[in-house]
Amino acid sequence: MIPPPLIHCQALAKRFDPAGPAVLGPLDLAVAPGEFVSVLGPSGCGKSTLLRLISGLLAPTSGALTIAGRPPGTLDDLAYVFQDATLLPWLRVEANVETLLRLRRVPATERARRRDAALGLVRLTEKARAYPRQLSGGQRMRVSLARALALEPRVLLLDEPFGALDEMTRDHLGEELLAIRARQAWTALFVTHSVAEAVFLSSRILILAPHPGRIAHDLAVELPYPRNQETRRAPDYLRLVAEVSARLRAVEPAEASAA
Amino acid sequence: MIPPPLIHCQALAKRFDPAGPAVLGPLDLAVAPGEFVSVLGPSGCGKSTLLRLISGLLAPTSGALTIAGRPPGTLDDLAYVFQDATLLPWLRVEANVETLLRLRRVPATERARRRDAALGLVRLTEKARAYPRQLSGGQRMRVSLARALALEPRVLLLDEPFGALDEMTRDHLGEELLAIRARQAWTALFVTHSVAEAVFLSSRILILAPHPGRIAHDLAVELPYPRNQETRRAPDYLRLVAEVSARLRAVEPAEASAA
Amino acid sequence: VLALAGCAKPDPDASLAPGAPALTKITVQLDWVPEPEHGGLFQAQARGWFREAGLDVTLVPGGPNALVNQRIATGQADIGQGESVTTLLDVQKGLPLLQVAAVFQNDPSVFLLHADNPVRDFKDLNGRKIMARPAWIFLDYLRQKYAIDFTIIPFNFSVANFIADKGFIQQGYYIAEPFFITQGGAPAPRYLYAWDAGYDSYGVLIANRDWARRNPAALRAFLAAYIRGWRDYIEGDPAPSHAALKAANDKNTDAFMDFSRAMIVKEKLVVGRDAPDSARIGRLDPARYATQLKIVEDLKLLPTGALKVSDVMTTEYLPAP
Amino acid sequence: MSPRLLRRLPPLVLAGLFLAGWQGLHHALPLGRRFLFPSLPQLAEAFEVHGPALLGAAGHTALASLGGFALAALVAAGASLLLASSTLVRQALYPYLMGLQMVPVIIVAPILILWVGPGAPSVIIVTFLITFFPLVVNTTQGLLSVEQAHLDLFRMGRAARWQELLLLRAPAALPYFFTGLRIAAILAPIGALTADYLVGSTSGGRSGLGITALLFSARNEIPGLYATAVVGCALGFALVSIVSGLAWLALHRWHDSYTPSDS
Amino acid sequence: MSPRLLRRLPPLVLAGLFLAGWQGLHHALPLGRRFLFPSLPQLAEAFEVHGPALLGAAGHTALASLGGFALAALVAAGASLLLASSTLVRQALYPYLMGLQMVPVIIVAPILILWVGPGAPSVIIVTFLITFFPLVVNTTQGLLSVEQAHLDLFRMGRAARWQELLLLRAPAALPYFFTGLRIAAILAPIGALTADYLVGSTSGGRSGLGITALLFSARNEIPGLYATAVVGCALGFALVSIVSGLAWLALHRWHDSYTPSDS
Ligand SMILES: Nc1ncnc2c1ncn2[C@@H]1O[C@H](COP(=O)(O)OP(=O)(O)OP(=O)(O)O)[C@@H](O)[C@H]1O
Ligand SMILES: Nc1ncnc2c1ncn2[C@@H]1O[C@H](COP(=O)(O)OP(=O)(O)OP(=O)(O)O)[C@@H](O)[C@H]1O
Ligand SMILES: [Mg+2]
Ligand SMILES: [Mg+2]
Repeated sequence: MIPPPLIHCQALAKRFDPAGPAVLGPLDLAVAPGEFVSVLGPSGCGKSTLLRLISGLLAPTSGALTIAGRPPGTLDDLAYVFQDATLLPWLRVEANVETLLRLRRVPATERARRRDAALGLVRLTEKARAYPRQLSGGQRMRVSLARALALEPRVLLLDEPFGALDEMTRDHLGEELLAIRARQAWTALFVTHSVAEAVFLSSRILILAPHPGRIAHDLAVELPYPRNQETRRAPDYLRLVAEVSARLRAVEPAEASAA
Repeated sequence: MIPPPLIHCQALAKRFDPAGPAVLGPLDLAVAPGEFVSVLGPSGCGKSTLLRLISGLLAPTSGALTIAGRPPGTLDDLAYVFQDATLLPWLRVEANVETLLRLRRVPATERARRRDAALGLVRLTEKARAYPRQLSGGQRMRVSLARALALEPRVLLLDEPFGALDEMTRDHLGEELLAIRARQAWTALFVTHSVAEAVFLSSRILILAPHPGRIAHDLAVELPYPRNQETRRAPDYLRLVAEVSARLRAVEPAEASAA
Repeated sequence: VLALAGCAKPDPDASLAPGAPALTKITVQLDWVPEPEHGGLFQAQARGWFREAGLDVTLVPGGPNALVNQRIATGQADIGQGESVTTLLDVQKGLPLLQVAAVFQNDPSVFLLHADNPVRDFKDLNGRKIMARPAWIFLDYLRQKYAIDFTIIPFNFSVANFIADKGFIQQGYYIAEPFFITQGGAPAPRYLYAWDAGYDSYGVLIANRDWARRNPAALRAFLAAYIRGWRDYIEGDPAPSHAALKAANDKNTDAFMDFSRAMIVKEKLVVGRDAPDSARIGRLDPARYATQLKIVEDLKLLPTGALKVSDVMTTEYLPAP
Repeated sequence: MSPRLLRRLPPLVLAGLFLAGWQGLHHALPLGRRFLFPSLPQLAEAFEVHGPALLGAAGHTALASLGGFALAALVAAGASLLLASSTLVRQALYPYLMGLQMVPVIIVAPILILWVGPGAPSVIIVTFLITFFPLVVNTTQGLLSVEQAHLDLFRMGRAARWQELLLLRAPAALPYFFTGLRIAAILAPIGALTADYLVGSTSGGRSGLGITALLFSARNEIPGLYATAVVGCALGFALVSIVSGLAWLALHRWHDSYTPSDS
Repeated sequence: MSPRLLRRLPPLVLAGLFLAGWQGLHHALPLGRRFLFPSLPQLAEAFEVHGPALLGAAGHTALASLGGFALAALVAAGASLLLASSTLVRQALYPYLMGLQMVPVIIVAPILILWVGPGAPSVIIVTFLITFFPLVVNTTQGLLSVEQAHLDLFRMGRAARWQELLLLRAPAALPYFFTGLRIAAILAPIGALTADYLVGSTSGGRSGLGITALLFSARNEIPGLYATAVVGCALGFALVSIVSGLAWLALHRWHDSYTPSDS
């Protein structure tokens, strides 16, 4: 029996300017529970827009969209790591990490436990008492990631969470993400510009084409979990990276047509 | 005759908290005119701090620093692409790109010419009339890059300008950067997390180690200019990428020691 | 007079003696901060004559917003000091007010001018700038009677402009302002008296009509003591009143109080300019009220025939002459 | 019911409740105090009787409000730019500006009457004094609240001090400036009204709302007094609407307080 | 010279110039008008003569300012949270709040005097009315000026409306709130002084600076009048210092208006 899709878009479309062209869609997508879907595509093609639609922060212009059978924006167990860190400047790092838990009214001790775990994970324990403006760009993004992970969500939307990070930290966090996923079994939509990262982490890769944003390719990544340093050297992995790279390059860049 | 260094740091050090540990240095660095120096290092190691010191936005705690023989912050021909886009939200994209030119009191027609050229380069001509909040994350970073390039500076500081961009746009912009450099002959300090990019673009690579930020490795990249798609397949290039990767990985991650 | 002397030092505990009848409480609202214009009240109070009459009188200081008539109408004061013509309008508005005794036979509000001011009489005011209370009905009266107009600057309780500006004309209580004017270095001003224009209003005591009807004896006793206070203040030793005034308002200097009292006496404000003796203290003349009613009717401030003299004043609580 | 109508409903209901409450309050008062709080019909009658006079007075006060307001906006903008230009200037000058606001009009009034003369110019000056300060405080705070990242951009671009002020701080301060303008717009008519009875003048029955109010008050014409207040409020609302319109024009494209719910 | 002394210098120089200018202005006036602008020695003498009386009056006005100010801060914070909680509430209630500010004190004064009675409570109420509105406008604008990205975060976290208000909008509005407080702090003493003049008690020893000023004015005690104003200003400065201190405590760690030049 096929489980009902957790994220289900039917002819989903978004246009910001009622008179202008559609920015996204119409687009059909079904994500099953437990999938780890990477989203690749040129800058400005609509990746963030898709995530914002799914999170319920944007209303679709047309089409249908359900998360776990419910309308978007009604699911408690969803966390979204925005493309920008969006930390609250008046809170210390530790309080920032707790923000979402506080909204869920998680008791203080439990909150502290999860906060410490998440901060340890992103290796920022020693910055717990710092204010956001005392952090480097990469540190800020990691706090943002910790904030989402502390929620232990069922659906995780990640918008280039590792964009500002060095390769080692990236790899470390990728592996941590997979480890947590093995324990917590969430479903993830992961926007990234790194093909290698996409292949390494995900069970499925979507390549979006621009004008309007639409799914150009929908590829399954058949590499076995758990993945580790071995995986990065596996021929299947390397083949997939090359294939995805090629397909991504075949998709025209967002503004090139107009330039 | 060796030309005098354009950027010259001697025992340069920075600490934010007078009681705390130094964040950067003491560090010695001499960059000759025309060099394209990539800076690599784990998140939070002090790359942005180094660039801010050189730009004159931060005052060093100790040590000496001169740019073209003058104190930092006194050079007109310096442009800095910040880690965040920092566009002015009340200006349209076109006006944002012109901002630095306007500060230099470049006449309107010349401003328009340079603005259009820079926007074309980053492939955002069609977004000229948009406001920053109508742009995607990658588009914003490209506007920020266009703003710096429109200045046609002598010294260019770039803090992860391509972090939010897809591979194709990255490669395109990298090549454009090299092309402009061939025409305009500036000196660049380029922070990136992509080893391949660093090797492809630069004539020299600095690898910073954290706690405090210091130069762990200083490598010359002896690949000939102009570089192009051929370069990316050259064995020297691949060897260098591997070597730099390995050295970078040998540098401990910024917060790992404390976590 | 001998009897008065004996009472100069009242026994404060007299009223507390067991079996003594409880004192009737009366609240009197003043129109301004305590000054010699309230000399009679304070003299009677200081001499203990209210208490002697079985009254426990509280004198409530006024100020720029004394709201005398409103406070009487709403029962927050039983009696108040005010001006007679304005009060007519308030009665017509339905405020339960009754004028029961005179304070001043002529309201001391006059125009103050510098001695060398070319304005000699009311007609000359045409086109001038005058600082006065815009609501002063006398202004409407002048405009109508002499067919003139002038610019009014709202009165701000200050004589600074008068001192500084030789051409300045302003309303003032001529028993007070001239003192501050001369003290400020300017020569003594000249006056244009409202009554010379035929506008003859009283400074009056106003009572709450319903309260008066319910407490005729107390009101009579009060007025008797009050008149006695005025007479003593202008004919006898003002020291008790002045001491009380100073206690109630520390800005009262001896020089000012002496000046103000002297003016009250010299201008026969309390006894009446044409009176041979002090018999007219407190007296109200119904005939003058008829004139006042006619004035406001002619000014269309009051519908003709809306009020009779007996609606606004009475002499029934005054002691027999 | 259309959603638009539905959105219009609560204010209408509230307005109805307000009027009913007003009328109820009048009748709830003991008879002897009812005169203090006129009923709606009394108010309507006052408008009928005093309508033309009120209109004329409103004209005077409207001009004075606008004059004082415009003057305050201009001077405050200039003063704020000066104050924001350096910490030194700010530390040195701010106390005097505060002092300016704190001088009681009772001191200013005789001086104005003597030097400027009673009437419109003096009223405008007092209105200016009353509305000026909230604008300065707000605008200065706005000019100082620029994002550090943007300041860094301008420092990097080696902007002259005046460029930083005019090209960066000034636009960034607009939300604060308009907040100040909104306060000033509300203070202006009430300030002009107060100024009118301190340093205004009346002749030939022509005066501003302040002296009109003073007259009504002194003659116990309470409904007329309330009608005067209503006219004053109407002026305030008109001014606020203009300011809100300007704020919308200046801010809606970029400021987050105007973000449409869907973007 | 130490840089610190150097920074102290201009305000000191300016203060010197100010005092010299004051004295100069006094002497520049024609003799007959010089009394309108007392010299510094005259002012000093007024302080000596009226010192105790002024101190007592200042005590009353200080209490009223503080009372009105504190009340305004509390009520404004609550009202702003209410106003910011929904567009509907805001559209419905804002006009009434504006109306509240725009009702001339000349109307409020008789009502207060007759219901509350002249004296401290009435003075506090009028002070409240005068200081309340700038606070509400500022705080509400602050609550509405939250960054869209932060709102998105809270919406994503499915924050309840009250959580969004208290955990996001309230802290984000602090810079605006403190700007409002600064305005209110300056308005409070002058408001209390005005209020005292309108609805204060005139009983000897129970009056505040307003009645004191009125009496000085009526008695042409111009140096005393100026001394009263100076005392009022001093109260204002004291209140503003307190507010600035609080603002620093609440904001300096994170708000860009407090960023040290070096970071
Ligand atoms: N204003 C500040 N106050 C205190 N500490 C700071 C401040 N700014 C930066 N730091 C600290 O200095 C260190 C270096 O920061 P910097 O921004 O230079 O890192 P970076 O190398 O650019 O990192 P990233 O790759 O994440 O951008 C970090 O640990 C950071 O926490
Ligand atoms: N509020 C808006 N109003 C108008 N256009 C918008 C708005 N937000 C986004 N867009 C446009 O929609 C397109 C898709 O934007 P989106 O942020 O989804 O891109 P993206 O795929 O996430 O790009 P990036 O990789 O650069 O983050 C872009 O061309 C952008 O200019
Ligand atoms: Mg995006
Ligand atoms: Mg950095």
